[in-house]
Amino acid sequence: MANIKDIIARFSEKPGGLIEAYHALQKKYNYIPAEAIKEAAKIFGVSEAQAYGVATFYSYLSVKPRGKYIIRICESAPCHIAGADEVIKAFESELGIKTGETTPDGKFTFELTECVGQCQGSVVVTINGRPYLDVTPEKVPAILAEYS
Amino acid sequence: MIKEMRIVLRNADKIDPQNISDYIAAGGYKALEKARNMKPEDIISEVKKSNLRGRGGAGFNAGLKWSFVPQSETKYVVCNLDEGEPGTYKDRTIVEKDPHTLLEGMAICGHAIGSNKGFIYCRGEYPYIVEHLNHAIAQAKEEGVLGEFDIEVRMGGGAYVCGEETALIESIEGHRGEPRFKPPFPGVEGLWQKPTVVNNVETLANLPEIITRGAEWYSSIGSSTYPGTKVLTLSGDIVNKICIEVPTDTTIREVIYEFGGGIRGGKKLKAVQIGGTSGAFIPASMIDIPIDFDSMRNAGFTLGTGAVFVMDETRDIVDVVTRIAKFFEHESCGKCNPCREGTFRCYEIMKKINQGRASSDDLEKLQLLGRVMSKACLCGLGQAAPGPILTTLQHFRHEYERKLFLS
Amino acid sequence: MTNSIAELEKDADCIFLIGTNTTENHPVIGMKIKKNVLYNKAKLIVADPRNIDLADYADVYMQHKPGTDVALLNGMMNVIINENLMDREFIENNTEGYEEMKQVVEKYTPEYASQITGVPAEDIIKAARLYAKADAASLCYAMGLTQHSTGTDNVKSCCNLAMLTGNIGRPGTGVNPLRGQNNVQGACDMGALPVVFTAYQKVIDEAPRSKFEAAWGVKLPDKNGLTLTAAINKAHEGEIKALYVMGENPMVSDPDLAHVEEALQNLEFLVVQDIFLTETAKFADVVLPAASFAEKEGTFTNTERRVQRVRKAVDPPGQAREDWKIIGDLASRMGYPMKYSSSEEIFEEIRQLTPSYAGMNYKRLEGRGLVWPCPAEDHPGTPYLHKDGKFTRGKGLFSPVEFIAPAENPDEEYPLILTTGRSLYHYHTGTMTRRSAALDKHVPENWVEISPVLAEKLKIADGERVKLATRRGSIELKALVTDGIAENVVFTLFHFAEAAANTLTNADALDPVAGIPEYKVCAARLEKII
Amino acid sequence: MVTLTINGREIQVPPGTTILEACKMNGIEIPTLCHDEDLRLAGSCRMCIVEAKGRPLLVASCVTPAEQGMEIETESPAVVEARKVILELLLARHKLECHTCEKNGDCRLQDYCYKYGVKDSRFAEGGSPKYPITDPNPFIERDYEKCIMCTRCVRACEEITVARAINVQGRGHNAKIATVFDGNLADSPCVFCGQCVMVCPVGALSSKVSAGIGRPSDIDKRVLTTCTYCGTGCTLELNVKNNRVVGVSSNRDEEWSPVNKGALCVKGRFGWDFVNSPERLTAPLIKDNGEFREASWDEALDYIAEKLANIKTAYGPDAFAFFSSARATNEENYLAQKFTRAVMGTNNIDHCARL
Repeated sequence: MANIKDIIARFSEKPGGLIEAYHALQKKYNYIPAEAIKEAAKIFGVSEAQAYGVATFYSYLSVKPRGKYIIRICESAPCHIAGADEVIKAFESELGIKTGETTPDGKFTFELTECVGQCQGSVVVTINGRPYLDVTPEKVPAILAEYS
Repeated sequence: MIKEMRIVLRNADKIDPQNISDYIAAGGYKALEKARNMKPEDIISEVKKSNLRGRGGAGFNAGLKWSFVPQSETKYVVCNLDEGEPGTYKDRTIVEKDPHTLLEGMAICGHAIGSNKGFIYCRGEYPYIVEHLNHAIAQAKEEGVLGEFDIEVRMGGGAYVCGEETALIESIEGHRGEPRFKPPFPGVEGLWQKPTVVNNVETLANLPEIITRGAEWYSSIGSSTYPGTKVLTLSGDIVNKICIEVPTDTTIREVIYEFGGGIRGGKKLKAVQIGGTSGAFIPASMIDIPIDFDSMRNAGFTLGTGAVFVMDETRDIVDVVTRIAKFFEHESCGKCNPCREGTFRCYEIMKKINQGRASSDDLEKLQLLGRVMSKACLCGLGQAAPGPILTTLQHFRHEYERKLFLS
Repeated sequence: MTNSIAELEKDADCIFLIGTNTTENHPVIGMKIKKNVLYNKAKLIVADPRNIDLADYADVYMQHKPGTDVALLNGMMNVIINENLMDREFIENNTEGYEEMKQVVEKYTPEYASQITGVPAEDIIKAARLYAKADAASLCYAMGLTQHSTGTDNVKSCCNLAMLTGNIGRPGTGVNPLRGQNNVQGACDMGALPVVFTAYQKVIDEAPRSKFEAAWGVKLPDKNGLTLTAAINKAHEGEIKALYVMGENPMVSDPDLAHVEEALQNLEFLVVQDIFLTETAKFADVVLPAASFAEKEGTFTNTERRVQRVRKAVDPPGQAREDWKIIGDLASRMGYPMKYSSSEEIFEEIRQLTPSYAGMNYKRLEGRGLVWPCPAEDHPGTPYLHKDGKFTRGKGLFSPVEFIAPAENPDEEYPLILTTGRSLYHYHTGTMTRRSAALDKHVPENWVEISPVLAEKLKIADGERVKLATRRGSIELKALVTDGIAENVVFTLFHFAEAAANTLTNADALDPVAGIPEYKVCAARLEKII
Repeated sequence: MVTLTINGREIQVPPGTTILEACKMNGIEIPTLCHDEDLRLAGSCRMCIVEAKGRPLLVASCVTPAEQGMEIETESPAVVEARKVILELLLARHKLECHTCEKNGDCRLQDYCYKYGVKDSRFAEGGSPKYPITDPNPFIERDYEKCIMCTRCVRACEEITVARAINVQGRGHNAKIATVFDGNLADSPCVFCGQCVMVCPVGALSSKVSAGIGRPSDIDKRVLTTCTYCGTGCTLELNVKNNRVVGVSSNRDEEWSPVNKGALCVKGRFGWDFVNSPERLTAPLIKDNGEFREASWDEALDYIAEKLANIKTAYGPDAFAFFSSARATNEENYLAQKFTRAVMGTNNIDHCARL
């Protein structure tokens, strides 16, 4: 808790720094813990309901615990026609989970995302923000192996 | 062979973007110095004269936009780097390859409107760009080139709608990224209710060269009503998936076949979607239009962000549009009724058509819904969301009809 | 209130709340204060032994020891005088007695006040500066300030502070008691007090008395009567033989209930007129069924002195009757005809005898009502009093007030300070709210609030049933462990007859002037139930 | 003054007037769902859209200032088409159980569907989000399957009550009104004032205390009166059906609700049913041998008159005391002191001012 408070307090002087604080929290916890929402509301002088409303608005913010590595696959139109569906299936079968789920060991969370702005290399996958380009089903095991 | 013309990307791949001295050695920050010796109103009139028009999609004269900013103790310059349109990666490329051009452009804008605080709103998908920019800002501060002008980078959280300027402002303020109604426009009442100029990366990155070389030079490039260059990003079934900068009188055909190297696998072009995922689907027969704002609009299309998404003859238009409908369903902020419910129902009906469960009534419903959304939604997202549906219903109706009652 | 409620929402740029848990006890006023603080950036100072909801919104929150209000207020005035933040012009032109007051306040340095109150000196200084520097500072208080053996002194100190800084007689300023009951203002205005007729015309003064004698056609008593608490004592002693209780429930609301019960038992004759068979009614010889507010016409006067209409919506149940009809009937049977055909007719009589209501009639009261004083039919009413610093007596009088400790202080046997109050979800003795299904379901029982430190010390868990005892008696109730209260203070509600806080409170400690009981401080002990 | 044309009529309004206000001033009705005069503007329901000549988009009249020379059509084919589609879209997610709905007959969605002849939604096939009713609080029913996301409740909670208990959770079609972590109101800063119920234009929020006994549309009358609880003096309306109080609503006009402008607290809005309590006293009671028995008024009052007269004679007037009440009216308090002074001859009258 002290830690959560410290992280949020770093942004307390920044007007509107709530979202920045959430990013910083996610960097450490991979999600925004419940007590962090309450603490952030207090520090930024907004209601808890509002702090929660903000946290649930943005796709990249999560109020539910997630894995250590967040794998996101783009399925916007350019990646879609480049075969995103097949890559999704490959990840699902490698990880043994569906999109939106976290592996039982808490290591990976697999999410769908919209365009991440790397359309020169569709299909695009990001793992904790790091992009992988021109991903094909065949490349999936090797990508995951980097995190084993 | 036509060539690129690089204004905003003039330093790309020529300098080390991590090193401010490279930028300075290439003549960087001279324009800012020049601007500082000009009266703010002279800068505004120069930019107005250059006819630089917003590169984010709205195409509004940048100088004119600045001239509406009223007197106020506090004003802000906000750079929109929330490049969320699928198929678009131009702003990332500009910043990745030459961050200081943007910083310099922002400082020029700041001087022109009398603001000493700028924000760059960078989309959450680009965390590395945030670091890259912070590095550049730190260097610029160390060099003292920005003077009193302070720039802060804020990162978005994964919301396409935050590309809309008022939603972006809400997000910087730490709120849900829901668009505001206009008026008041941000120029009058923006960030924290203060006058705020919101410009796209590409718009701001044009400024140093405009100040250096003058409005006359700039306005003579490309199309007469939308002069200068446009940075385009090529994606989809195209040989070269690259980022290019070309004069605005370049045609779509030239972009695809000269720069893009044509369609992959020697296939034929079926359609090209320009301007991002809300853009129109342009059939192969109509690609001789120049990529300037007005020519596109006159043909019933939009230039948007300059994404060029190419689909070959084998692509299933209905399937792609269904995917696009899902995008809008996912990205609608939910504030206004026609968008929140409309994007959801559009996707429902598109799915139904795509799965062969639909009848011609459903096409009528789509048409009606699209027509209302494009007129009644609160912000550009909802107004533009039915664009792909309406244009494909117009130009590719047969593909829809082929899928009716197939099951 | 000297000023109006609406001013708290917009005109006041500093609000000082002392002894009022406004959001629970005057919720709609609390909303307005919150709005002003949150959206208009008005400054907020809160002084309360409990960390009430509004303390979270305060620029300065002072958790003073119960019963140390005078020391706190004197401390603030000391700062204001020493830092030269007072309104010299106002003091000069509109007040008297400044020097005498100043002399007393001199020794209440922030450090000295801090010793007594337990509030850090720097907070007292900060609060003093905020209040004094504001353009328009409003001071609000409620029973947290008045229900002390020094209640009158506490109020005088508030007046001193307001006059010292010229915060009176303008919009957004004033000394504003937030009155706890819908028509407590009206009951006072109407002379339901032992010393005055309507509009505070003294019964011992010849002129008003003869006016009323002429109007009512009888000779009237010329000495002051007994206050409610004194009357209970006199009943206890056997001097009061008959008591008529209309819509009151002393068996829950009065201090030291064992004492009240003995007093009621001691009466020869007790009439209770109410809408329910209250705890008090059970002791009655005759119980009369009355109409509720929904079943009658009339007027209420709210805390800002606004007289507003009460309108009949439904018929009273069974044979129940409006209070005015019952009293009228009884008076007539006792040989004094009171034949009123409507409440309006009574109101017409009232305005003849009540200068501050003289300009009102039912027609004028439609809509917005009227705020007294309203001396004539063309008078618009008076939203705030003492305009331009003009006081009823001419000049405002500073009262030198010394701090006097509460009557009963913690000792070895009873080491805690017990203070009492209300919940948002209940009202007074619970006669109405405990019979409102939703309210009673939401808050069905009493609790005692204790600090985590005390809980730890006594090994009491949150929610555990405990025994709360004072020299008067004890009750069993649930413990609620909360950060919002000081270590040696406990708080409980007085709505619940089955765990009645007033079994515990002290009936011997009354304010010498107002006769108000010291509900807010007595010595108590908390025990685990084994 | 700004001159504009609305539906062919030339109209003058002060600068800064919105088109909606201009219409209202001139008796032109515009449907609105999210608009509330006391709350900050949202501009989000889009029901109030009108056509402004020369503008490609329909403009939301509630947030668009009237401009010189504007030509407005409020019921043009494009406007009507858009409103109908919006209503259909809302109907598609709105649980249609009007027959048991507390707001039946007092529902904006119903009114506008009626007005525009929207019987059914063509967009409902895809289903709608399911939000079971689970909040156990005894005051406010929260049925989000009826919610149309106008956010008036959120704004009322923030701006009138300043409890700030609720906000919008999630986004897009999944957006929903929620407390922090979408929990129960009792676990939030909610103070159950019911301002949210007051502003809800549909049946998403309603009073559990009035449920099943008196919906707004079939009550006989609303009687404006002053609250019986604390000293604030809020105005409220007692809803009466068959000579029974069945609910409380509020009048939001400052001219009629000067203190609270319709705002109430939990006691005022939800604490009225004591009036109907079976425990109410309905007949005079006289204690005989320690037991109460019912008596007639004549018997009871004569008995009291006799006893009081005897005590006065035996012990003098000061052996009597009267406790009056801060719950009684001014008129009653006046009579109480008059009775005490003029009939009993003592000043021993007081009430609970100090308690």
